[in-house]
Amino acid sequence: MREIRYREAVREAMLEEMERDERVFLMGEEVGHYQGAYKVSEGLLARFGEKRVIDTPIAEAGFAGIGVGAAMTGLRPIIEFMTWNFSFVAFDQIISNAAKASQMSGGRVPCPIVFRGPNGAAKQVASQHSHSVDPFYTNIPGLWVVMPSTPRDAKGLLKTAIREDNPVIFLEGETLYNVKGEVPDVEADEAIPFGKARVAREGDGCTIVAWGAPYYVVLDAAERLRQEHGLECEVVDPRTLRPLDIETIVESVKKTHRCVVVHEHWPYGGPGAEIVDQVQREAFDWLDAPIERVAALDVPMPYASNLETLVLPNVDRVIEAVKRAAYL
Amino acid sequence: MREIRYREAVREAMLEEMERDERVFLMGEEVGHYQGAYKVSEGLLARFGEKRVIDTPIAEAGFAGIGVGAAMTGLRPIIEFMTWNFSFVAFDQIISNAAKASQMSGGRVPCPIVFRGPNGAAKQVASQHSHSVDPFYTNIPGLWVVMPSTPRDAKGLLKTAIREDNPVIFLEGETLYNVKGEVPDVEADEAIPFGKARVAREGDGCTIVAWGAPYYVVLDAAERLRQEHGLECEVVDPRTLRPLDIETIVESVKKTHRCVVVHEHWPYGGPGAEIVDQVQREAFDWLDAPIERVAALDVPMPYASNLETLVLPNVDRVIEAVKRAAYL
Amino acid sequence: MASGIDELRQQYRRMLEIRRFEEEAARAYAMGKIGGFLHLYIGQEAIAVGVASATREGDYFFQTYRDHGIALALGMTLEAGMAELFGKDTGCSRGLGGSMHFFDPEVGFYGGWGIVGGHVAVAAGAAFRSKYVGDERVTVCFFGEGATNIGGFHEGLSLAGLWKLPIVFICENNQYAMGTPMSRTSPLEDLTLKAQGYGMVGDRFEGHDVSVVKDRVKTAVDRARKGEGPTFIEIETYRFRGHSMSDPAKYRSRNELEERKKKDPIAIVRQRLLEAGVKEQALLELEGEVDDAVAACVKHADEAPPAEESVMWSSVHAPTMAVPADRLPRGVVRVEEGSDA
Amino acid sequence: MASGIDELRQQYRRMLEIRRFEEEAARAYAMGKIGGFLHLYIGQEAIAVGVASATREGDYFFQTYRDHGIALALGMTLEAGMAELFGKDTGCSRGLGGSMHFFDPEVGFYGGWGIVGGHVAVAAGAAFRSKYVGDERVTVCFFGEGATNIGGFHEGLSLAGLWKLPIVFICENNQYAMGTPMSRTSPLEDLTLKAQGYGMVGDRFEGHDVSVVKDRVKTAVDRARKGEGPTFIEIETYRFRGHSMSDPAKYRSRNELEERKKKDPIAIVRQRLLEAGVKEQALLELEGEVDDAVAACVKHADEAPPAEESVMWSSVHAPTMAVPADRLPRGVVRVEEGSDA
Ligand SMILES: Cc1ncc(C[n+]2csc(CCOP(=O)(O)OP(=O)(O)O)c2C)c(N)n1
Ligand SMILES: Cc1ncc(C[n+]2csc(CCOP(=O)(O)OP(=O)(O)O)c2C)c(N)n1
Ligand SMILES: [Mg+2]
Ligand SMILES: [Mg+2]
Repeated sequence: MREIRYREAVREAMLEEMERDERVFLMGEEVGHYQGAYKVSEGLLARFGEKRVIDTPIAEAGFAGIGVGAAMTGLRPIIEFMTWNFSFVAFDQIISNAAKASQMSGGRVPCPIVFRGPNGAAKQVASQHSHSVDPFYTNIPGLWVVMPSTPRDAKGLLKTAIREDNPVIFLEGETLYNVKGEVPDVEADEAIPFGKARVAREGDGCTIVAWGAPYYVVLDAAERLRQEHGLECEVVDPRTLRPLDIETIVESVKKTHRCVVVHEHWPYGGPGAEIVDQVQREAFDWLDAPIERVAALDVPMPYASNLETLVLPNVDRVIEAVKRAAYL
Repeated sequence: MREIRYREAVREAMLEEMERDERVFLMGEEVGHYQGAYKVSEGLLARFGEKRVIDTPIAEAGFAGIGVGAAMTGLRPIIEFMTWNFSFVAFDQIISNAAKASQMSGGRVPCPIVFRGPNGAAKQVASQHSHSVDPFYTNIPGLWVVMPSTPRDAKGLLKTAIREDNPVIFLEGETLYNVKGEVPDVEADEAIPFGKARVAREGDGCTIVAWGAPYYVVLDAAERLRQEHGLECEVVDPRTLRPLDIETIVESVKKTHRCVVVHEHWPYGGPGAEIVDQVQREAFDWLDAPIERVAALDVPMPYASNLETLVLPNVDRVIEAVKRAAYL
Repeated sequence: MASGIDELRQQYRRMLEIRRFEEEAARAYAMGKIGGFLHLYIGQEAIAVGVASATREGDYFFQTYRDHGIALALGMTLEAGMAELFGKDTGCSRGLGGSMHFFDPEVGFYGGWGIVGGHVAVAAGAAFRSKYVGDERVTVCFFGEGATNIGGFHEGLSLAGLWKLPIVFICENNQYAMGTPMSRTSPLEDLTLKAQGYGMVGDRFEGHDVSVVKDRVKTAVDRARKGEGPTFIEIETYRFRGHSMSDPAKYRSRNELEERKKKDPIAIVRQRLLEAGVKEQALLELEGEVDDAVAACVKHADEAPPAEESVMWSSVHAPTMAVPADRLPRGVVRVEEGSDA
Repeated sequence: MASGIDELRQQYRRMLEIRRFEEEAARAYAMGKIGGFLHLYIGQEAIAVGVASATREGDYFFQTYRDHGIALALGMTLEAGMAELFGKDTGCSRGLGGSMHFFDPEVGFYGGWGIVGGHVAVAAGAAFRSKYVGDERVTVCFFGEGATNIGGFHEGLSLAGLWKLPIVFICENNQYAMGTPMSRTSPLEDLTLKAQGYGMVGDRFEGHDVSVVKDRVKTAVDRARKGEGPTFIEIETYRFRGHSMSDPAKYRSRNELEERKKKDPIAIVRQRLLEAGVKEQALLELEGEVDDAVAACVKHADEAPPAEESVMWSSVHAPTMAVPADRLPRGVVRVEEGSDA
């Protein structure tokens, strides 16, 4: 296997799927001539031309809607939001149109579309540009919601997303684009199925569920917990938040008897709370301690670096939560 | 005390607060000449004139934004969404502007605004018009989210909302407008504080948390559970979902050792899951059974009446859930 | 489409079908057989039928919640329409959509949308597809005059104008948005003043004469088909009923309504047929056939099986054809030029 | 504002302050003292300062993320600005807003907004307030040419045009939206063609001459103040730097940039001062003062205490004055005409 960056993994998935299926196109702000605000679409314009790599005006609701209409009539759009913060002006297109087209037509008009872009806080981009949108989109039936943490997952899940006949919300980690990791060769054409969590680290001391940027915080915390407390944590990455592979999480909790959920989105509700809800029900008799959560602090993201650091989940907070869960 | 309808309670709150404070105005589609799509603002135009009761074009993001700007510069707008379904085209105004103005200005520019309107399914209005928006707005720090179940709460909480110096999401039950209930006389000027749940029915058999239309389903179910199973349920209505009075809920659970959360919003995440999350942590050692949830089924709302009935929480589903929780 | 008198007769039949269909729907609503919102098109039929006459098979159509007229004009069956209103499994959206969400891709009808302005860009997306695959399909997107202030309208028209998409935007200006006359929502009287702001051609005319509608719309459709870009058309019209069944329409005078009813598009076309020499008797026969057909569709709707729970579940997500790579043929899927994609 | 040569000298000082402030900010960014996005206004200074000259105390101003220029032009202190960029407690938004979210209500500056089009209706809301309380404040709302396709722009202008709000919309057309020239995002060259679609007056001119900006904007401001409604102004300009610090601006040629720099608004006003008889020496002195002031603000920012955690928490919700009824004076709060509300 090769080592490539998360950014390249996303790009490869688009490139391969666009080669495989002419109905697939990429549309968004600065995706073409500028090569993507985060350089994720580098080279795609040169490869596929302006017909299939389409720079748009700043009109998210408009081009999201164009995507929905194109999908309903047989194309397979990939709609890039420069960041997911900008999806809020297109929120209605996603919830009222993309998510509903298939069902409200009695199944007659499917809507195979991928909305993708970076999610979560970057570095000091302040309150309007630091949203984790997972809680909004996971609530909505009719959508799949994917958030890959590693390059391999990014590529394999995006390929599946593009082949899906339904709207997919594909959340990339804004701070993960430079992460390197092993990814199978192009020939392998790996498409990772939705609804299968990945156990990133095995252990019997405590289950930690995490995705996105906090996934790496958790891996560090798990290592420190082993070194400093001899506690072996099992780290589960759901990979797709909807459908959610609760079985794998519950299985792990039945082994460890403890569970901590770590995520970047705000604490109230969202997949963080949903996982707790399901685990307490499915693994009630196995739980030795309340399930803990580590989230962004419950404030709009401040600009100042010292405060941003406080707001985001960090290793210390994860360790504390695990210690509470494990009665350490 | 008098008996009035929920609709009139909302109207009275607006009327009294508009009389009390000239900075308060009402703006929205059909709120004036048409007297409100649900007749909630009946008579207000005649009483206050076109200056303060303002019919708008269909431009939710526009008039929500006008409200935000007016609030930032000293007025106290009440912005009506004809239904909360239409808030999705104004989602960005609420999350990026209203919720952030105070904090991102370092506290220099508060934003005292109320967004209100009917929430949840009506009767057969199908998928685009049947949303329960609680999960979206409760996630967002900077907002308060209120959903009154009774006329008295509707009036008292709306008065507090209008006096609040911060953005308030005020969710009225679309099917509750005709509900009658006791409301204190006008002279009492009752303003119900945020963050205080109401225990609607006492009991020691099982705690049921519910708000909005399902609140009444739960009251019926509780009665049947008493009659059919001799189980006395304690029904807690949070009244404000953000801030959430978790103390009152936890106290109840510590007494009953069982908990069921019933809500109309879709199952994934939201206040439903959030309440479970907090209760399992705060009352872990008191819980004798997993916490159950009853929600709308996880589908866009179908039009056909037979299916809509299936989708919405009903008495039977509540009773089943309580029986599971109470090992009956 | 047939030409001359034959075409007119066909148009008359279609308009009448729509009118009678909706009259029956209103009756069924009063009887509780139809629920939710029901927005009638009565008074505006010349537009739907004129547009259907100006377009051809394969074209795409998008409408608001006031969608019975265009769906039937395009040839959707009365049965599929009425069964949908009754929430039945044989409905055009299998009872899941209801009045606001008619869908019938077989006649090119892509809904039936409930959020004001929400479908405008979606329609532009269908037009985008035509350009992408290089076929000659044209898209027609309808909306009310009340929709012209909302962002969705602006973004849809902006993108269509920029990319010269093959689409015709038809603003059915029926004077009111729910209870609000346009004078309270726009400083303009002529909405086509907006067209040049989108780099688009504008056209504006009255919509009670089906032949006029056909001709004027055809010009725009031809322009779109030739790749010369979109047109923004404002058609003046009037709805004879309230906004929806719950609206008594007190905001307008009896007089105004009576005045407008003098331009009933159905009466106009009937008169023209008579003047062209069609016999009263022939028209009565045609009208009887329409009555029978509408009665039959009500009967069908009454007797059809209710919407199915299994469909409610299975239609949330389309059954995907995307399967993991190891089970996929590695071939490349190609879009045929001009194909259905 | 002073008139004639004095005014010009003041304008020069302001423009230079803005320029030097941002040059220092760019330097501090490179040193890691400033983070996140930093969008420089360099090249566009004549607009902010011209607008400030055309308005008066009490007026309201709303800008995008490219907001340093107007905030400083209105008289916000260099210290408050630089400390904000450094994320310090003495910053104009107490370090919580950063470059994109400057706020200083004391000089009428209401942000500093990051979502394209998102602040347009918010600005209209401030203008709505003026109309509501009946005072004569005018609101000025800035945005880029890239914002004219988005729904927020449309809805803000639609409502302002309909209600004749006292507001001036200023589109700073600096030719690019990030890397995209307007030719790829609009079929129009003249954006004021959109004005009539909103029932609004349009105006369009080049923005490198601060005096021209002042005069033309003043006409629109006066119109608004007299209750004659809003104006849509397009001002042609150019940004000399990339979109933000991370943008090398490869999408334009060196030549184009050099050509545009010949119209540097600061050089132009300096030249005019010299021509009007101001001594080179006097200008050098003024420039030295500006340098010192900017150096001082950097020093201040460096030394100021960091943003406070307590403010991060306490500012999420304003401390409400709404308390339960029993603890409230029952009197009615009245809005004084023309008051601060
Ligand atoms: C975004 C949004 N806001 C409000 C509504 C409620 N609503 C439904 S129809 C309507 C009036 C629309 O009027 P117009 O566009 O003129 O179309 P008409 O009904 O006259 O055909 C309104 C306000 C909605 N469906 N969507
Ligand atoms: C809704 C939204 N979409 C995308 C962005 C990302 N973005 C920030 S600035 C910008 C370009 C804006 O260009 P223009 O309006 O011309 O203003 P300028 O930066 O040139 O001053 C874009 C696309 C955003 N902030 N908001
Ligand atoms: Mg209308
Ligand atoms: Mg620009």
